[in-house]
Amino acid sequence: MATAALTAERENYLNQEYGIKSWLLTVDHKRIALLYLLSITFFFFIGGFFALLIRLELLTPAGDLVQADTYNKLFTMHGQVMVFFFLIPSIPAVLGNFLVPLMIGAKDLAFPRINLLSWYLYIIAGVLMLHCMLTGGVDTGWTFYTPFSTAFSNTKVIEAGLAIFISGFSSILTGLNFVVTIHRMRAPGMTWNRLPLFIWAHYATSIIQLLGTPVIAVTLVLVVLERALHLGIFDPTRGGDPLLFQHLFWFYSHPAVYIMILPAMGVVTEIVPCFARKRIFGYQFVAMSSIGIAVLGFLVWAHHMFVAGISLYAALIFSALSYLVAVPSAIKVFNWTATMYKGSITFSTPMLYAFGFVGLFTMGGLTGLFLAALGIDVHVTDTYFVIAHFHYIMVGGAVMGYLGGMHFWWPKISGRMYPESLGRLAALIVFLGFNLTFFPQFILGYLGMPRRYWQYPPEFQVLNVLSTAGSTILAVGYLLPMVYFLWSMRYGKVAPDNPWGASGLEWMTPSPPPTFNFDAPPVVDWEAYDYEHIPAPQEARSGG
Amino acid sequence: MFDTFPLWPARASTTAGSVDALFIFLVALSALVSVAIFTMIVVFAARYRRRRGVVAEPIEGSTALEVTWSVIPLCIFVMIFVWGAVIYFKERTPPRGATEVYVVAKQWMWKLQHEEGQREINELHVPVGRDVKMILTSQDVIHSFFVPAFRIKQDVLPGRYTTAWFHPTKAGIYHLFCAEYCGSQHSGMIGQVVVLEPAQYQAWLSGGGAAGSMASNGQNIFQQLGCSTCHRSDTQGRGPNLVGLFGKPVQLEDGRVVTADENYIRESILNPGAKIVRGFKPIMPVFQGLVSEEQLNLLVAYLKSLSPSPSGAAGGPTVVPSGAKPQETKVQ
Amino acid sequence: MSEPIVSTKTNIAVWLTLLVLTGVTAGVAFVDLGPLNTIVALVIATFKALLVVLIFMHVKYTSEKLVKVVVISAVFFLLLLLGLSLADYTTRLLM
Amino acid sequence: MADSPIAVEHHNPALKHHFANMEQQREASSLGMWLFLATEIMFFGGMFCAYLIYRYWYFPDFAAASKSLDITLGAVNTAVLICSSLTVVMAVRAAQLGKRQEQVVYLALTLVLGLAFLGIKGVEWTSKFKEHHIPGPTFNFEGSVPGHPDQPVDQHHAQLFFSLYFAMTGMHALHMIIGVGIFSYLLYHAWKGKYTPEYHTPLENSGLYWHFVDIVWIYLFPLLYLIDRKK
Ligand code: HEA
Ligand code: HEA
Ligand code: HEC
Ligand code: CUA
Ligand SMILES: [Cu+2]
Repeated sequence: MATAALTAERENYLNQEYGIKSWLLTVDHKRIALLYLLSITFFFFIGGFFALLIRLELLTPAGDLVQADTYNKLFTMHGQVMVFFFLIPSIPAVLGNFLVPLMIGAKDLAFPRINLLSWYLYIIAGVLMLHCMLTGGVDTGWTFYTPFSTAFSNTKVIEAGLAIFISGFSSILTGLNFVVTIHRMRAPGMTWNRLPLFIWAHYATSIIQLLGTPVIAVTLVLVVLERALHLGIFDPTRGGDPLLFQHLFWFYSHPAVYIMILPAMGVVTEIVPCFARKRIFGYQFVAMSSIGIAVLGFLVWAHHMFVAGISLYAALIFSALSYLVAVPSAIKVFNWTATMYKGSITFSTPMLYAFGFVGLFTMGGLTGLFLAALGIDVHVTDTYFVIAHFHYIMVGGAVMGYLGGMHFWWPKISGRMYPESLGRLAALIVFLGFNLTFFPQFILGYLGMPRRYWQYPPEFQVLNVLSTAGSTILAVGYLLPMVYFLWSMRYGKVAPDNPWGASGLEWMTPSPPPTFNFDAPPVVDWEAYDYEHIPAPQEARSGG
Repeated sequence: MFDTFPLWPARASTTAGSVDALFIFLVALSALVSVAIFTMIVVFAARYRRRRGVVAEPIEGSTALEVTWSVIPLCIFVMIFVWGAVIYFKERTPPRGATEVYVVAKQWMWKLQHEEGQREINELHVPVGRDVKMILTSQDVIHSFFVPAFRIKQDVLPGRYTTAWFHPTKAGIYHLFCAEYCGSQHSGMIGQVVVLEPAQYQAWLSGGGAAGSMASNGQNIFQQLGCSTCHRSDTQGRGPNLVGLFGKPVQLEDGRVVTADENYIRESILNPGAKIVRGFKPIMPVFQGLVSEEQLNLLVAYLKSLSPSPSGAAGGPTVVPSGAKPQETKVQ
Repeated sequence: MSEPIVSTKTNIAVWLTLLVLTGVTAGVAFVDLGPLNTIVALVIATFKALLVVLIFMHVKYTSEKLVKVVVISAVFFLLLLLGLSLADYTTRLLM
Repeated sequence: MADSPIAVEHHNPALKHHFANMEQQREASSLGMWLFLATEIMFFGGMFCAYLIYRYWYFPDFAAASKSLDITLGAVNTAVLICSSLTVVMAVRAAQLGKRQEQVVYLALTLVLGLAFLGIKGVEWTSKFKEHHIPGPTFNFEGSVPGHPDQPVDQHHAQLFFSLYFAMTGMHALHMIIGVGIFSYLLYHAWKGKYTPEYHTPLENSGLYWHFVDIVWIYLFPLLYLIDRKK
């Protein structure tokens, strides 16, 4: 029996101590990662639940399932929960937390207690958000546009604003911890050019978290103050400019989309070489493109405001700059593709997710180019075209990347294998369900269906029905991994230390790793993605 | 196409054609790029799938390739940018002499008034083949004026004017949506744009009970509010002569020069202290709170009518015959 | 340990300079320099800030380049925020 | 403890398990502090952005409102903060040299100066309150635009100035209050002799924080108090 093996198990971070306290007061980055895993999964399903209600309401043109006000709260809280409580913390706080020290050969993050603090901040923010939802919710859209949010909405704007403010600090602290750790805690021999690209991606992400998040924090403070005290800062009737809010909001929230996508790109950059058994093509270009995206990402924010009433000249500048940031993304896509050339490829679950990521991210990114084109954006902004664009990147891209990473590192995290065939099935369901849900929305958008619409003209119904149908398939695809991951924790095959024959220090520790990761600090004298010298695993033979 | 299952929006303005052209180009380009990438992935995946005894070939990378696949996309991007910018530039610069429609948005309805005086709610009648410029403002939150068939959209902001224009090419009834989230009934803030053949439009115009053009109504308000006591058409008034003001540069007391556009006039009325005209004392009272958005629009329309407009017939009456004090409306 | 110890003399000198510059800032505000007033005030403030950063905060002495990079990039991103926002505000009336 | 040789390094009780040595630990926390300050720059940056834009739009009204601030109190407060920066520097120096007494004295001075700053700020705010310069329903600003005696100040624009004034000085004061808390903690531990030439990272990092708050004020003073004093 599988459990018999457990008793003989080595000491590791999971079984070293038991009891609630040993988890809630832990400073071990791996345990904190699991705390995050639980919490973000919870919020993902809440956000997903809202999404399903949205889709059900949109099944018919009339507003029939829920009230208009309820609908407005649904998409607002769907967006806020998914963005601030799921996707932004997802890969960094779970996989990043778990892997950054392991990958660079450190015993822990530089500031373990701050790491725990950042989880607690997240939880405080999350509880506040839940409280806000349960006591009436908020209906401003996730973007909090003024003066609606400051002077007109009569929902719990202040509470939601504070929740996001606090979660912002959680995000800042995670980023700060990563940057310091990556700079200061690398094992001897782990030079910048030997870092796994996952680390580079997290480094870039952290830069954005550090420099962008404070701006949304202060902006939300101003919104809260304005709402409570009527300062006039965003209020046109008192001389303020509502567009100023939009500038400040997007100064963070555009770079924030790269907080969401860069880590997923990092995951894919680990998966593709492993299952092609090759060094990544163009290591330095991939590394630098992460930094490039992070920096250039700060230059484009007003592309969300092309019809908002900004000056014509500013619009031209921001449109042009938006195209710059697409170049490093292109570099990544081409390098992933080139890595497969003359490889030795297997189609394990993580690789399937990686394929899905590359395909869907490319489509999402290409439609970003449509939006950045001024003339087109005027027509499609605030329509379902935008909704489809960002779900392609955030759900098709980032969530796929996250799931791929979860499968890839699950053996390391849990010490168990997940059922491979179910894994592949789920990946396929997610891919199909996803496209059915969101592809019709591109057409809807170009036809002119505005977003945040509770009811819509009847000619849009067919496409909406398709979309709703897709979302139920998607739900199955997301529930499945959750079920079999849980199942595998007890019944899964015991995982070897390096089931994929992957490169990287994390695979040189036992599965699951011991509390202090490495007995002796490792000394690195090999290059990253050294697949020439790592034997491929026998059992993971091609699933063809 | 199919009324129940359309795949392409109606194309009913001059802008629509140019937007569609770029859109189709982008769809084709994206299809090309994604098909190329997906084919490569699929071919590599099949061709290089794991086989016994065959190991992957170590390849480090290639700077030449990297440069190629950065520079070529960049060139394409620049092209898309320029193309998109050209369209946008046209969308944002209303042609001279366009018929003007003033739009006031509020939660959750559209109030429109034609230069000629007709008022409409959630409905806009326009003739085929004429440039129509909209001057938009909101009474409360941000809304957005969106007509998919024309491919135009413009946010409507409280506290200032934004403008948009279109040139309808096909008679028909088209959706008017509010595209910026504005509260409970955001999705109910819809209406229609009715594009009529010129003859029908004339019939509609004469059928509607317009009580005088906007400019003449504006002139009445100009009298009622006492503006005319200071602003006279000679140089005797305590305030500047407003005849011919619109569209001209104005020298300000603090040295700046601004163009007298709609927003300037709006600000000058609501908040005269913000920009003082050179050579005048800041004695003009603040009208913020004393005039409604609609009255403000009338005043703006009136002041604009005092400037020679190149539009001729379409521009509406420049000389307003009605009302008292003929000397006030004397225009060169 | 590599960390620098700054002499008391330097510290006092910096302190005095800062105090004097505060006086100068306040004084110069009463002199009419036209639009230059703002610029002078900001230049002095920046000079004072530099003194504090370089000497009080030891950035001048640290062998660590990284700290300098952090400071410079933070200021750079701040200027991006201010500059690109103003790019909108200063050109709105041109239309 | 005061004369600990280098060999003690490995047993230094302040060394956390996951660091290899004190040097690494010190460098990590110093970098951490600098990164935190970078986030602080952006945090204040959001407000500076709002300030700059409205100042550009409503310059005359901002100038008038700025004139109503007490330049003497502002300048004195700037000086107070600069002095406190000096005492912080000297406290760190005392720790580097292992002089406990001096450390305590300088830290205490810092606290006094910090509290003095807050006190003066309090006086200023109180008078603003009395003058009805607090944004809200009772706000009322009388006066005319500098250089244009018969142009009255726009109430809304003046109120915007004071909104930003209170937001910025308020946020700055909040940082000062936190700083005072931190320095009380430091004072206590310095008293206990915790900070030695080998280990005084908390003192050093708190010093960085204090200087940063000082720098913010160095900008706030001319921007808020000295917009246009010449007329
Ligand atoms: C993870 C999230 C994420 C990511 C990575 C992106 C990436 C991009 N986004 Fe997206 N975007 C969002 C999330 C994201 N976006 C969200 C949430 C919104 C809406 C917010 C709201 O209003 O609620 C939004 C909205 C949005 C808008 C505003 C739309 C509107 O409201 O009017 C614009 C406009 O420019 C835009 C552009 C782009 C561009 C140019 C990229 C680029 O970075 C994409 C670059 C990638 C590629 C281009 C693909 C790969 C490249 C190649 C394969 C090269 C070959 C190609 C050629 C040669 C043509 N996005
Ligand atoms: C990371 C971000 C993220 C993610 C993952 C998603 C995921 C999904 N989103 Fe969301 N979405 C946003 C971010 C995201 N979205 C944002 C930012 C907005 C804009 C909000 C705004 O306008 O302000 C938006 C808006 C938005 C809209 C537009 C609403 C409108 O404008 O009127 C729609 C409509 O179809 C939609 C659908 C979906 C669907 C079907 C999914 C699916 O992928 C979800 C799939 C997941 C599940 C289905 C969960 C499965 C769980 C169960 C089945 C269990 C049930 C649970 C319980 C009983 C507790 N989203
Ligand atoms: C008490 C006298 C007075 C009254 C009443 C008055 N104005 Fe004025 N107005 C002035 C003066 C003086 C100026 C120039 C100084 C300034 O810019 O404020 C001016 C400026 C203007 C300007 C800008 C003119 C330019 O040349 O740039 C406009 C437009 C204007 N007024 C419209 C109106 C309207 C509309 C009304 C009535 C609703 C009105 N005014 C009522 C005195 C007055
Ligand atoms: Cu009005 Cu939406
Ligand atoms: Cu963006």
